[in-house]
Amino acid sequence: MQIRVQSAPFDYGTECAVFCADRQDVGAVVTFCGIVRDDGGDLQHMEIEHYPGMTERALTKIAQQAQDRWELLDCMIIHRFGPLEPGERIMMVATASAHRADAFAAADFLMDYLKSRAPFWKKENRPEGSGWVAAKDSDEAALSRW
Amino acid sequence: MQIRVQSAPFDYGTECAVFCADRQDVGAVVTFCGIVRDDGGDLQHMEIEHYPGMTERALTKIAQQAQDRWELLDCMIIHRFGPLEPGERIMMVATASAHRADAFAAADFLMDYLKSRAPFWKKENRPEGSGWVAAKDSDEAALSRW
Amino acid sequence: MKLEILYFAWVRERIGQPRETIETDAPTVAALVKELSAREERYALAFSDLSALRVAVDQELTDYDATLSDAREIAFFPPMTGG
Amino acid sequence: MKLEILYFAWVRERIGQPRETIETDAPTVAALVKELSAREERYALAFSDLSALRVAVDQELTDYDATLSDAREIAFFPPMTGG
Repeated sequence: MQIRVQSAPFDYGTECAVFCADRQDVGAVVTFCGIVRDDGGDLQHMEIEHYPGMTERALTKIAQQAQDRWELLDCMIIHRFGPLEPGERIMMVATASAHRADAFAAADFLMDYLKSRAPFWKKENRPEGSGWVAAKDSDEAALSRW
Repeated sequence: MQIRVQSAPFDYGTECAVFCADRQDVGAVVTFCGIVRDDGGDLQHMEIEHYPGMTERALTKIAQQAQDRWELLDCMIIHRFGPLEPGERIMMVATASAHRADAFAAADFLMDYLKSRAPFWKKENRPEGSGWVAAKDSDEAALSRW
Repeated sequence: MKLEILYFAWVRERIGQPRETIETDAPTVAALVKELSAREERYALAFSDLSALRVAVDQELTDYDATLSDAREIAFFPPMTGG
Repeated sequence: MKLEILYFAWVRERIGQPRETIETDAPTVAALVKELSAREERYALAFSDLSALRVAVDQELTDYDATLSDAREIAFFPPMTGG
């Protein structure tokens, strides 16, 4: 299990490759990558604030829940904070299992939980001003699936 | 949309990186990678047979169904055939969307359908002999989720 | 009519060849299976449990009731195991 | 007792500082919120809609009923938007 909270960029492709290298017990790997999306075409940059200390605790707890619940051989969460440009990778999760159903469910679960239960907040900067991204009711509702 | 059926190895990490490069409309990328798993510890190699012509048609149809059903900005399927060693990457799918729910559902759907509806057959070679991998009832049952 | 028949995986192994061209008047897949099974023991053996087989007509999955008019290529194989 | 209070995102902006150490006898989070709100307008404003806020005691999410005995660090912030 690997949890990384960092301001530095990470290389999604390299992380995917390393995550599933040299293992013969893994049959299925699922990865998710979140990217700074420029909805309106005028996003200048995004700023991600987090709660150092609690962030690592929350992510570790979420990853442990996933490992308790599904048959995972490995799982990884990387999440950035600080300023990010449109198109930059914000975060990724990866899960490895013998079977695809566990790898998919665990990755989906990790994403739902870290959306609403990991202490990150996003601020978008546009020419007309800056504003905090509001949490979506649908994200909170998604937790009831698990 | 990209469909590749090939005997040559592919580089999972590179494909992941290229798939989500230089896009500012994509918020979520999900990838799945299937790996030759050595259950019993004595798998010598796997041989994947396919039906040239029908394979490409079936994969294209499955990818189109995913695109009709979810809001995808892109999707990709790579599937190998021929001999593979334990630990080698058999296939991958990747989906890109503005939102994570669509990317996850579409990737999960692609995997369920190509498990049971794309004309591939796996033969395992072990010291005690070789045998065709039997389709699982659970794989057929998984289709009813969609 | 002339039909191209393809066999995959253990069906190919039981029949002993990957493909053959045959001349037939079978109106449906079921009739074709019956005709082939009557030919030789290896066909009868391969087609002994139809529920364990899948069939494609012109590269589209179908069932044993499927008509063969205009068909060019029929394939028989076990349930698929992709992914 | 001495408590470290942390504010994040727009709560931090409204309060005007990321953290502060206070001396309080508040037995619960709710009592602490009431005490802070009575202090100055900027606190009252930040805490005006508690349903829009989340609270963590010693880095664990909790609710306003949570007791503060043995607590060292209390954080207030909006609903999280990770991922």
